[in-house]
Amino acid sequence: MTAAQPLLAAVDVHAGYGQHPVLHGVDLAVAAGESVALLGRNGMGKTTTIRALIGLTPISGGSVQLDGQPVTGLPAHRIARLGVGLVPEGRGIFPNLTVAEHLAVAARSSGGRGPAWDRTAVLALFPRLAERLDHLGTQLSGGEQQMLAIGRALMTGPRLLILDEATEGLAPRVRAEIWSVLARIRGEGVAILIVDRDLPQLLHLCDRAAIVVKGRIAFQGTAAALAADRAMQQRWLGV
Amino acid sequence: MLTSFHSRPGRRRFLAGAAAATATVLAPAPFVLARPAPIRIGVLLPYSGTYAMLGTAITDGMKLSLAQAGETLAGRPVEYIIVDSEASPQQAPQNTRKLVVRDRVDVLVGPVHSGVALAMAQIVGARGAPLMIIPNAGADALTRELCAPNVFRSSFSNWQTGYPCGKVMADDGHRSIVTITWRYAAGDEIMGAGAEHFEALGGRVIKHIRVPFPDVSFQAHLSEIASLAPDAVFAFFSGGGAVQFVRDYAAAGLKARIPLYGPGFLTEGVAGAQGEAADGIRSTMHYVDDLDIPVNRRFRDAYRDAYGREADVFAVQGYDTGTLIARSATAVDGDTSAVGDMAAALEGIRLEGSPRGAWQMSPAHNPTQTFYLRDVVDGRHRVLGVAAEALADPATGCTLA
Amino acid sequence: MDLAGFLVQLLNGVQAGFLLFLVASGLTLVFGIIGVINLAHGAFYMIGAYLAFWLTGLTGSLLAAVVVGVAVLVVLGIAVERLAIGFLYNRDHLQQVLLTFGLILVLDDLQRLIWGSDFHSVPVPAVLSGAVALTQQQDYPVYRLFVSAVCIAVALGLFVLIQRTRVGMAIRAAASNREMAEALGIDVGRLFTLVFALGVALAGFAGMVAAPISAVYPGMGDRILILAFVIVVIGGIGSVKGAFAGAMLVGIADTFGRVLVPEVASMVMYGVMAVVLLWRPQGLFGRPA
Amino acid sequence: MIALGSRARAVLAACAALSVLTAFPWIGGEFYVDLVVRLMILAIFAMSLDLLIGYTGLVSFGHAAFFGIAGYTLASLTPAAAPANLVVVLPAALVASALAATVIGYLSLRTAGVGFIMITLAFAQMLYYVANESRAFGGSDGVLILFRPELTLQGRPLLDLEDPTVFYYLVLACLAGVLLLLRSLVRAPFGRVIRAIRIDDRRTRALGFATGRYKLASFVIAGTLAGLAGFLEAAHGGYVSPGALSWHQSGLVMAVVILGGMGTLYGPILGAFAFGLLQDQVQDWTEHTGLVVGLFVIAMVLLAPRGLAGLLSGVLSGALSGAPKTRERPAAPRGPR
Repeated sequence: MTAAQPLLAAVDVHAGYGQHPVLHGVDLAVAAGESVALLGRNGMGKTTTIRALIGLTPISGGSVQLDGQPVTGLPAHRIARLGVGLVPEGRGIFPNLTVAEHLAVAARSSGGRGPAWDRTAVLALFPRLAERLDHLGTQLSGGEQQMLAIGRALMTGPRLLILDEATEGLAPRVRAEIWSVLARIRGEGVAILIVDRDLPQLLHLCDRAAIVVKGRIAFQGTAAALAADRAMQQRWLGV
Repeated sequence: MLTSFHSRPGRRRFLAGAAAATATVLAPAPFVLARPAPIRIGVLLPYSGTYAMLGTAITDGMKLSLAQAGETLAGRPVEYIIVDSEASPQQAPQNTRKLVVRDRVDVLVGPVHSGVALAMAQIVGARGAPLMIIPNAGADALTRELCAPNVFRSSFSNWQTGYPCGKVMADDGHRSIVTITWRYAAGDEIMGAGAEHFEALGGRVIKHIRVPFPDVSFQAHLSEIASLAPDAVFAFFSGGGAVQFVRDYAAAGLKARIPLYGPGFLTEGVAGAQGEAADGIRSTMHYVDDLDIPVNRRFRDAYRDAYGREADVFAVQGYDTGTLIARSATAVDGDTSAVGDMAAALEGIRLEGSPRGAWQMSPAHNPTQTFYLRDVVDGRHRVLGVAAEALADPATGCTLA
Repeated sequence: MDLAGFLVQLLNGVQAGFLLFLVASGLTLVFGIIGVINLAHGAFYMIGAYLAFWLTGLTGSLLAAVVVGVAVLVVLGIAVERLAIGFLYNRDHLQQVLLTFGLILVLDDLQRLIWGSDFHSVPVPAVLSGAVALTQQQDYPVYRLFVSAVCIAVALGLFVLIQRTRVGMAIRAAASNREMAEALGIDVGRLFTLVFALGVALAGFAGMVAAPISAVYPGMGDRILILAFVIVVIGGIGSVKGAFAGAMLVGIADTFGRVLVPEVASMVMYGVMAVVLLWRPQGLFGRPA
Repeated sequence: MIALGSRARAVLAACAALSVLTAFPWIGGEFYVDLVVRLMILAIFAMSLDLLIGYTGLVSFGHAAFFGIAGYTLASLTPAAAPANLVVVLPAALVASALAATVIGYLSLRTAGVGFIMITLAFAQMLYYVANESRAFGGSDGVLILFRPELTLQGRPLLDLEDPTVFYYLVLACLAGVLLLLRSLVRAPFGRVIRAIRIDDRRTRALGFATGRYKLASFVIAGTLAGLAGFLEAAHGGYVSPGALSWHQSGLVMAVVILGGMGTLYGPILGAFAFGLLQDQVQDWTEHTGLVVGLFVIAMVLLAPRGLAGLLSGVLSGALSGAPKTRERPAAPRGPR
């Protein structure tokens, strides 16, 4: 579809929780530097797809490759170290770590694979965090937490940044800021896989889009094609 | 430690014995060497937990005695059925029944712990069988209120171990003492006997300090003793508590200022672990390692040869227990069903061959024995003299006498 | 009680508190960070004391014994975590309680197999064997003061490790949100093994340091385990700071309880714990659940 | 179909077990009858704790307190030279346990989770020290109960508990009674509420149930039944010591419940018999009981997380392929949140 060897390639991925299968064969590819929107109604398997890709939910069938290397079944921390950064649903801020510690604990040399982000670069991206370096995670506002979650993920030096509902519950002004930052990150050559409710913004940011329906990918194509197809949006996204 | 378990029979050996007995009955008589059924000795002693060392020494002493008797009693081989009492009173009734009811032992030996002993003696006393010999537990009641025709003790009563020490302290010129022990029956009985004797001789007890049993943090109490500044301290702890108390006492600088007295258990078996801190502590005891009499020297050599360890007072109590078993079984010519006759053979018996020196069984079934005054030099006990000759427990409340 | 007597007993209480903290800190770390209720903590304390006894006999030096002993305990801790505890992180706390209960039985028996049932003691190193005069009647053993110093050093070391190092940050991160830490590339499995081994080593280290001022005997870990639990709960589960406060409170309350109300002395610390829990169910330094 | 089949098999197994227990005094021999009495008492004790742990979700680490209190009540009400009257001492023991459970439960239930585990432990330890250090209660040596209580009505003896067979059937009747009582209890609306509390206390409260009262009721019932077990044990052994109140005892019964299978009533019974028999057997062939029993416990935790009941229900439903599925529960919150 895209490049000869995508950065991330999931083929026929099955996964679920306990005895409840959620994914029934997800195929998904993200090329280096590309940004992809992952869409779908609630409960269709977006978050599970993300968790399966990064190794947090065990995969019961199919395979995942990073750079052509199989990573299926690898523990999450190994996959993370191969250059995948996560901004999870709910932000996952550590209440007992300060802002500075969040950045420090995530920092690792990316081995030259992804763009190198250091504390200075991240704080330049989010000047507000620079004023809050000694605050604990619990002392931050929602927007600041979201910025920290993104900044923290960048500190791992990712080639692929995965964001799950990164603008949810935020004030419009903060949202706008996040979207603009995401655009800048994209500009640095980081691939992005993003789940969000804001379809116009997504279609604006992303090259391509994929729609998850009942644990399968029902559509995968360019953002422009999805933007043009009102009927499909209506059918699978309810917009 | 493991050596003592090499001959641990358990149920398998018991079954083997039973099989042999059956074979004797079934096989055509002329072709079989008569192998009489073994005399079963049920042993309920601790082999794990705090008192494990005592249980092992008692068992070894008893086995040595019976081995010297030729491993047979009136022609019947000896078989041990050993149960670990874990020194846990809770299991005592169950374990006792196991030996008495299921295994039908001919003689019951045990235990170390007084609480266990009270439970055992009650069961065995009420049944009137089998013959029971207590090789250690010192609870006064065992040979007082709870005394029973078929229950004997080969060790001591708590009262006996404390009483002579009162006189020793008075004789040494002390006018005031502080007593310290665990808050439990043995502590009360031993300290009570010694303190009463001391007061009767004109001394004054400034304070009775009681430490929660079996707690071993003494520092606060040592500071208290230092402020009270008595002439002497009368202390009873045993095992790990004794090790730590004596060492802490010395480390707090009290040893040089206030002499320490106690029943023998304060240093017995633990003087090595106590090291220099034990030097000079005076105690009264019914046995001393270095007791210079021929029976003791022979006993200690034999024990060392058999087990590769030095004997201690518990080994002696075990040894005397073995002797009592042998005497009672021989007296009934191996017919251990005659419990009354076995007991009668032990009434007033005098054990000339005891390593602790000759002693006599009192009417209440407790040894009437000599208590020695000793101190510790370089980790060894030294006999200083006799603290009380032929001391008998008052046996208050015993209906046997 | 006169002032001198009071101050001496206060010193006793604080000194006891320091040693208790050493034991409790390992328990609270394991408890708070990897969520494991380790009933075998006291058994590891006992193993430490026996190692001190055994290795001091072999090497003639308590210092050497502690160095080798800590290494042995770390290996033991890693083994136990890898072979057993590690499988239980996602299970009910009760399963951990039961498993570590089984571990107590096994360790107690192993101790008996290896070292027998004798009481032992470890000599106080010659350099530390003296006493300093406090009052005319009172001396204070130098080794007890030394133990306090060691405990303070360990407390500071733990504080630096947890609060100031990158490993400490990773530990705190993993403790509050394991999956997120994993997603940041932190090998939480290995970190938890490390924390468990650290807890075991701390318990054993406490046993080693305490060995010269306490006899070494079977079952010595039982009482210390319950004490450590009381301290951890008073201080707030998972809080090292809380463990310190709890240990001091228990050490001092216990010491004065013995002298002032000897009849109920052993209940004093449980009373303190009950009062603290009823007033602040989460403990002194715990965060409300 | 399969469900019905397994149900029938379960009923069959229960009937078989009951008939073996009923006939046992004729086939068992004096010693084993004695042993089974002890196992049945342990089973009653374990079932009572299961009501707390398995059904209400309250992990009490001080359950031995009520077990011991009943024993001490019997000891102090038994005259020195004659048996006590069962009609008096049994209710007295149960009331003493119930009262203690009310007070301890009321105070302890102000905490939750690990705090609850520890505060129940604290109360039990306090009682342990009362018994351990008071001369009136025999201190660490414990108290002897020289006579088992007897059931007399207007001076006429009805039941002679000194007779091992009579005592056996009394204990068996208590076991069956407790089983039926708890079974109807957990199936009644009360049972549904406490199970809801176990899953989510806050939501149950939001539904309008005074969960505090339900928890206290459950705690008192469990404490009273533990008292029944403690009473029987003391009467059986003729002896009660601080050990009956100790944390070892609380730990042991907790191990029995978990080993047997929490949240099932027959699990604790299985656990009691398995644990007790194992201990008894191992004691016969090695002095290293702890090593064997400990390894068994560890293996059970790792391999059979739902306990013996889980294994057995696997057998009964014929689903032996693969290990029984672990009941997934969300990992408990750890660390400060």
